[in-house]
Amino acid sequence: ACGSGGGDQPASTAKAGGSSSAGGLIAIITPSHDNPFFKAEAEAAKAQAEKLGYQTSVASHDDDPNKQSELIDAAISRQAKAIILDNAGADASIGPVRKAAQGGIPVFLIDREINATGVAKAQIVSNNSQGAQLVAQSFVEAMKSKGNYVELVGKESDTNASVRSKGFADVIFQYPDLKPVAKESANWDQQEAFTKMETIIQKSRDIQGVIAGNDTMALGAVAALKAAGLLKKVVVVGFDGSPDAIAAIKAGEMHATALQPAALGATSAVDQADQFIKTGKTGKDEKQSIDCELVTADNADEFGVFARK
Amino acid sequence: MLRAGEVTKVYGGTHALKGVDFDVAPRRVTALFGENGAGKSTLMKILAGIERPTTGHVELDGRPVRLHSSRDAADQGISIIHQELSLCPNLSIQDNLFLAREVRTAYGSIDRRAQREATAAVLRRLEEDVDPDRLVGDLRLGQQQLVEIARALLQRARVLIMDEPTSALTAPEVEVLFRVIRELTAAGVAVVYISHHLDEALEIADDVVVLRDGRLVATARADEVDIRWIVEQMVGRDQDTLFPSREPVLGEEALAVRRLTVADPGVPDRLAVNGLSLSVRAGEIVGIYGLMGSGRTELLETLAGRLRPSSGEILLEGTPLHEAGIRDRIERGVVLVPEDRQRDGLVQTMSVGQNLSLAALGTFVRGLFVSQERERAAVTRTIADVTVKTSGAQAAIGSLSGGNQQKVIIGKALLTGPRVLLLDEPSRGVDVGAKADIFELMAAQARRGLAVLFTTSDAEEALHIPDRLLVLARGALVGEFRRGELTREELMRVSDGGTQDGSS
Amino acid sequence: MTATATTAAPERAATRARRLSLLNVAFELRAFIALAVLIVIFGLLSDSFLTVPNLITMTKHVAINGVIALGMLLVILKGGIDLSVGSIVGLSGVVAGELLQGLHVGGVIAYPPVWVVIVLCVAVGMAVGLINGILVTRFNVAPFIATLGMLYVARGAAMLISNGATYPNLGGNPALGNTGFELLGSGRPLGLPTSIWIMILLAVAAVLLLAKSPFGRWLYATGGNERAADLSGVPIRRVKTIVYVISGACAAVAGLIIASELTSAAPQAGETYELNAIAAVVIGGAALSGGRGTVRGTLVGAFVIGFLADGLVILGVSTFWQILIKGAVIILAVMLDQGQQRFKRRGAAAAAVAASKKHD
Amino acid sequence: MTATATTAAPERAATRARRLSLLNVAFELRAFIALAVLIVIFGLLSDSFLTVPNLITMTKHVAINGVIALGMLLVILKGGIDLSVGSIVGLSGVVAGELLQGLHVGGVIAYPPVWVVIVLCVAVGMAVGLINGILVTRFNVAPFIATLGMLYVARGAAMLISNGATYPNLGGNPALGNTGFELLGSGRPLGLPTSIWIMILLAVAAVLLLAKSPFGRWLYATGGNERAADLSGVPIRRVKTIVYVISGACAAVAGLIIASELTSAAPQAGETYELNAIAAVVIGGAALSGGRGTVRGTLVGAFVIGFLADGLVILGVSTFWQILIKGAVIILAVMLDQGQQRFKRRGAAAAAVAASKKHD
Ligand SMILES: Nc1ncnc2c1ncn2[C@@H]1O[C@H](COP(=O)(O)OP(=O)(O)OP(=O)(O)O)[C@@H](O)[C@H]1O
Ligand SMILES: Nc1ncnc2c1ncn2[C@@H]1O[C@H](COP(=O)(O)OP(=O)(O)OP(=O)(O)O)[C@@H](O)[C@H]1O
Ligand SMILES: [Mg+2]
Ligand SMILES: [Mg+2]
Repeated sequence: ACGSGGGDQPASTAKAGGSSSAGGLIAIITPSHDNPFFKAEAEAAKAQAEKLGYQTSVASHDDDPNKQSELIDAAISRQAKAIILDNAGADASIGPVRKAAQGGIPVFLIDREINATGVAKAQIVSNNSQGAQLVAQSFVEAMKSKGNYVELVGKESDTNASVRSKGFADVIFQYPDLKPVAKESANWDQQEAFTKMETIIQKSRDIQGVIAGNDTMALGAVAALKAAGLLKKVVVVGFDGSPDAIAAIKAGEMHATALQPAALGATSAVDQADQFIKTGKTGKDEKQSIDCELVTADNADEFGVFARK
Repeated sequence: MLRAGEVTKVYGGTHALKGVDFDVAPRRVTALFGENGAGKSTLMKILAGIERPTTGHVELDGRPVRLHSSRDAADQGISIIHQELSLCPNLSIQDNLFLAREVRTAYGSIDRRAQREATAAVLRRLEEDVDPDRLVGDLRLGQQQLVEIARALLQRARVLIMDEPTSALTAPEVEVLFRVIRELTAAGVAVVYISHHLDEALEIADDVVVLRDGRLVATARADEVDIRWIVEQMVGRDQDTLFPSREPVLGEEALAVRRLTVADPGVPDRLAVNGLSLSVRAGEIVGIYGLMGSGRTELLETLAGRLRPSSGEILLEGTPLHEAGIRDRIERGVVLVPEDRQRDGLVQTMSVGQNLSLAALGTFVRGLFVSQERERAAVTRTIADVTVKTSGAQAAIGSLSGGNQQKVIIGKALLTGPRVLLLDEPSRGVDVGAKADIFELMAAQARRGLAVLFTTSDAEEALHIPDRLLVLARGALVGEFRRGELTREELMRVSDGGTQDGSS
Repeated sequence: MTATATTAAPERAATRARRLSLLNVAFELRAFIALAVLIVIFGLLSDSFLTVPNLITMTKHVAINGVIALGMLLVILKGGIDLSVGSIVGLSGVVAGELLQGLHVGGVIAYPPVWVVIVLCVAVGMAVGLINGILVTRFNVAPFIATLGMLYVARGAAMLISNGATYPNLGGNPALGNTGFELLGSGRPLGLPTSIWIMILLAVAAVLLLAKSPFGRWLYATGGNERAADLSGVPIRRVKTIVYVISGACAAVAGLIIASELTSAAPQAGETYELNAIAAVVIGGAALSGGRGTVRGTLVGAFVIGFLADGLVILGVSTFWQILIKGAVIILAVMLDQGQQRFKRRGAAAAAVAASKKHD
Repeated sequence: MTATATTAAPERAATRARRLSLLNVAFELRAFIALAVLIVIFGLLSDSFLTVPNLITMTKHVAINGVIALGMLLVILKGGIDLSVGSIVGLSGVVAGELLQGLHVGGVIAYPPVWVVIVLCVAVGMAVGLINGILVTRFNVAPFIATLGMLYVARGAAMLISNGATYPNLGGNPALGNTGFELLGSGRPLGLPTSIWIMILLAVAAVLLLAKSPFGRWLYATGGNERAADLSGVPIRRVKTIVYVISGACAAVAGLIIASELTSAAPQAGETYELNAIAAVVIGGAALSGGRGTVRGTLVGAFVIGFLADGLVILGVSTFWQILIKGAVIILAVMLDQGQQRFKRRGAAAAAVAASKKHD
């Protein structure tokens, strides 16, 4: 089907699995296992796949597109029935996903989309933009539409970092009295967010809010604000809905976060993969977005690990 | 043909050459004599383009030349055999011989066959039958030195400088080299020959030049001079004053070695020390004479605890020492002044005082820390005792002359309060004054009841300094003599490996 | 002396020698053996490991590290180290991305053809290598520090050029005449992926360079005894500079392969690749002190690391164990190397003593 | 000889010597000067830089790298390198997290008090260091490789223990008697953050160790000339092992500080910290070849790196430029160092020639 001679694998054996009712391998590839979100996602997918009678293999690509590509190669080699993938870059992942498709293995993307359609069988992503706007709206309300705020951005080479940042901006932009004092990248990292926040506090203590691209960075900022004695006066919001963040919200240290239903997306992806393996169709559109939910002190009790209880 | 005019060379604070005029004539062997540090190698390095003179110039065929590198000099027909081996141990013989002058095929790759043939030919000429593809690192020292010589021969130079080419060679190998040198001079090559074996150098020389303290002090035709004259010119005084006479007062046996066998750490399938027994009494100075590679260094290093013996016993005042490490032995009173000052003796990054106190540091400790006063007192006392010429304990060790560096190392050993003092070639590379000081120090220590065991490559020293002389060949004891029992000629014969009883 | 012993007691000494040399060969081949052990274990534990397609795929993965490691080998042979290769991988990809997106030259956009892009990317890698080389040879900066600095500088440059973004769709546009870039990554001349061919090509070139050319001798000489090499007239500064340039070029090629396989280029590509390359070279028996190492060993080292990584994934071993096992394998491989050398020495010494005993 | 010259032509030689030594002092202080330049530039460009609270905060940030760098200094003085410190930082935090969460001992959960936790974490760091030391001294593995291996092994262990998860809420529980952990990070005895005190304390201890104790002298001797030290009875193996153990302990302390500041511990904490620590030591004038380096220099080096990073954040310089500038500063600092040494040598030679001229 392509100039490169049909991908890496003769696809016959992989396709043959379509008629059998169960069994076979589902490869689950996520960015890392040391982040609770990705971990929850991987575990939910694994649990669902095993429930449906598949073998699973779980691996992480550390946001390295080349490693992702190698993992996909490995899945092709092992003639996986499907790949559940949280990818390593909207552009960098198109090639590998196409390669899998050409190898006859359907790919179901979760959490992050890629900048191409018709390659993956499904792209089930939480609506980062919607979630960011949700959080930003709540942030604006808590700030009473005015004051100075700091934005902590994720890894600058990561698409989600820019999508969320843009979502924040779309809302905050409408309130001229909200003034950014600093916008720094903390690479999704707690320690780095802590250090940068401390430095920013030195630049100006007149800060009323912190809006962070993920919960890890938000919690780093919380620690810094706490140490500086500013936490009571500062509204901190994050993104992801990690258990730690929810605990912080309950403790009154954070104001809000957007919960990405990781488990839901992953389970749904496995269900669709099962459907596809059995029938050749997923029965759904390729692009599916799952809305994020706002978590604040009011509803924090209703949420568990990246899902409603 | 090649000429150095008014050449001066300064290294850091040392003045190695002071306005030297030196001529090399074709078809002749010019022997260059001088004490250690007289500037022989420095002069040769300047002629061979390795160093540039601080002032002065070099002329070739009457025209001034600027030699920018050894390569540059080689291209002009000047090649040199270095005093220190300068070979790559990880390359084969042929690779070393043709390094940076590879023979190439039409495709630009190395023409191994041509190189191998040329290598085999030159090795045959030196009567050394080794495979051209063997790694240089696997050869014994003498063979490495032959490789170094072979490399110079291959370059077909017009001027060939040999800086101590025979220090690791056996007598037959030296004969072969002399034959080759005669062939070369017959073919019109100019040869400069440097050696501390004066008789050997005089044998091959046509002209004699003597350097002292960076100055050219004498030139003569070889057939008009004798060794005595050369030594006088070199030393600047009568050599007999070098060796103080002494009457030893002997005590108990301090050190005993029984049937000691040590594998050579560098060349494992060879024994450096082979079933050797000896004993040294308190108050006695025992010398060990031997050719290079006879195993003196390994013997002393084994006694000091750096090398492990394969078998045999070492007893200090009757108690065995086998299991003790270097540290234990120092505490129990056995300490070594190593042969190679730079490599094994000094810590270049530390000051004179810190070097002096290093081995005895434990004795200055008060509580957790080194007591400054105790250390300073001991260091100051030692600097005076061993007569180190230095601006103070804080001076950088590198600022000292070779002889003074050697005294620092001896001082370091003495500070540990030893019972047995081991010195490996204590007089190598130090000037006459320092040499006399060092021998006087050894005698003083012996009078205080220490047992002194030292090695030397210098026959005169071997004959005059020790109360008892042991001669070593190939790791085994081949002779034992009291002072005055032996002549120079006998010593040479014995040390070449012929034992007294004639068996092997 | 051993020779004398052999004639004295020919049968026993000969057996002993044979046994020793057998063990020695086993040690020589330790990297091969490690690789073989890995292949056998993974082959037994998983059916899909020892299939031709999987072996090809794994080799393709090995190729990237292999290419970088070949450059690293030269630097290590010289007695240096190059920490900047990972960043050069990223930088090279970014430059390719930038060029394929078109150059703004005075209002118009020029689309250089793919071969020009490739040449320019390699040139960028060589330029970074040249800076490394100049820092090391002219300014006497320790290789570790010079290349550590360039690790940051090259990564920063990649980030700045790309503004942190990934270049998508490097496939090019037929209308613009700049297609074909993806062939580097996904082409399969004669049934093998291009990247494997590139590795083979570079390995052959490296073997020729090291074994046949004068430069190779100079390099080994410089690493073995720099002073001696200098005195022999080896242009050591040039040799030292060139190895960094070659290392930079190899890293740039690896960056191009990655960008081409993914048909996109990310500025953060190649992070920590320097460690994998160093590990491959060292597992392959090279000494960090210089002068010792072979192309064959380095490739085997790269295969050990690559097959280990892929094999563990196929077995479904958790990422965490993968990290730990990788570290352990690196240490074990080098311990084995040290063990071999000590063993050699001890064996020879024992033989010498035994031989002398017989004489007595 | 210079001394003789001074008496021969006292006035001119003296002026010359004075000028030379002044320049020399300027060079000696190059790290200080680099720091001063940074402070002045940032002070001019931003009002908030040169305020006491900001200086304290920045110093607090410096403290983490400073503590690691002190351990690294010892290893580098010995002529080694420790790449595993970053992973030890992560491992130490994870162990603290695990312990504070309670130990399952036969059905019951034991909550060790904070001091026990701290001691155990440091012990874990020391254990990793001990393995490094044993690999280097007993198995002759090159320090770079041994600690590279342990970089992976320790990181893998941290991941396995924590199962990749972050330990939250390390504040402890008054009911369980294990509170107080956060004081390490957020306490302020006498107005200064605890971490600064820890750095000062460790620095003082390091100065005493290096300048006053026999061990310090042994260490400098081992790094300066290992063979000479060995022959002088220095227990070089012990010295070499101990520096890795101390380095591991320092890294573990840094890990504890980070975990305490964040009151949470992540297994991936500390990645690439080894590079910052090495950079600090080297900027501070230490030689990677061993035997040369000071505590003062290392701290100044840590300050240069820390103030640079924070200053760039305060100025709002983009992350990408931050990376690039950091690399450039590392290279420049070391080039300056080399320049100094060359200059020293040249000065000495010139003085000797001048002196000899006067004599003739
Ligand atoms: N690279 C150098 N740096 C500093 N000083 C040096 C250097 N090379 C030689 N010297 C000094 O110059 C003087 C002359 O040394 P040179 O090597 O020429 O002596 P030599 O006559 O060859 O002695 P030997 O017989 O021991 O070989 C000595 O004092 C030596 O310490
Ligand atoms: N026949 C030989 N075969 C292999 N190696 C040799 C041989 N002779 C000497 N060597 C090497 O030369 C080195 C110097 O020899 P060694 O130290 O044993 O003798 P030495 O009597 O102390 O000589 P010197 O002190 O004059 O160098 C040894 O370490 C050894 O490796
Ligand atoms: Mg000489
Ligand atoms: Mg010797």
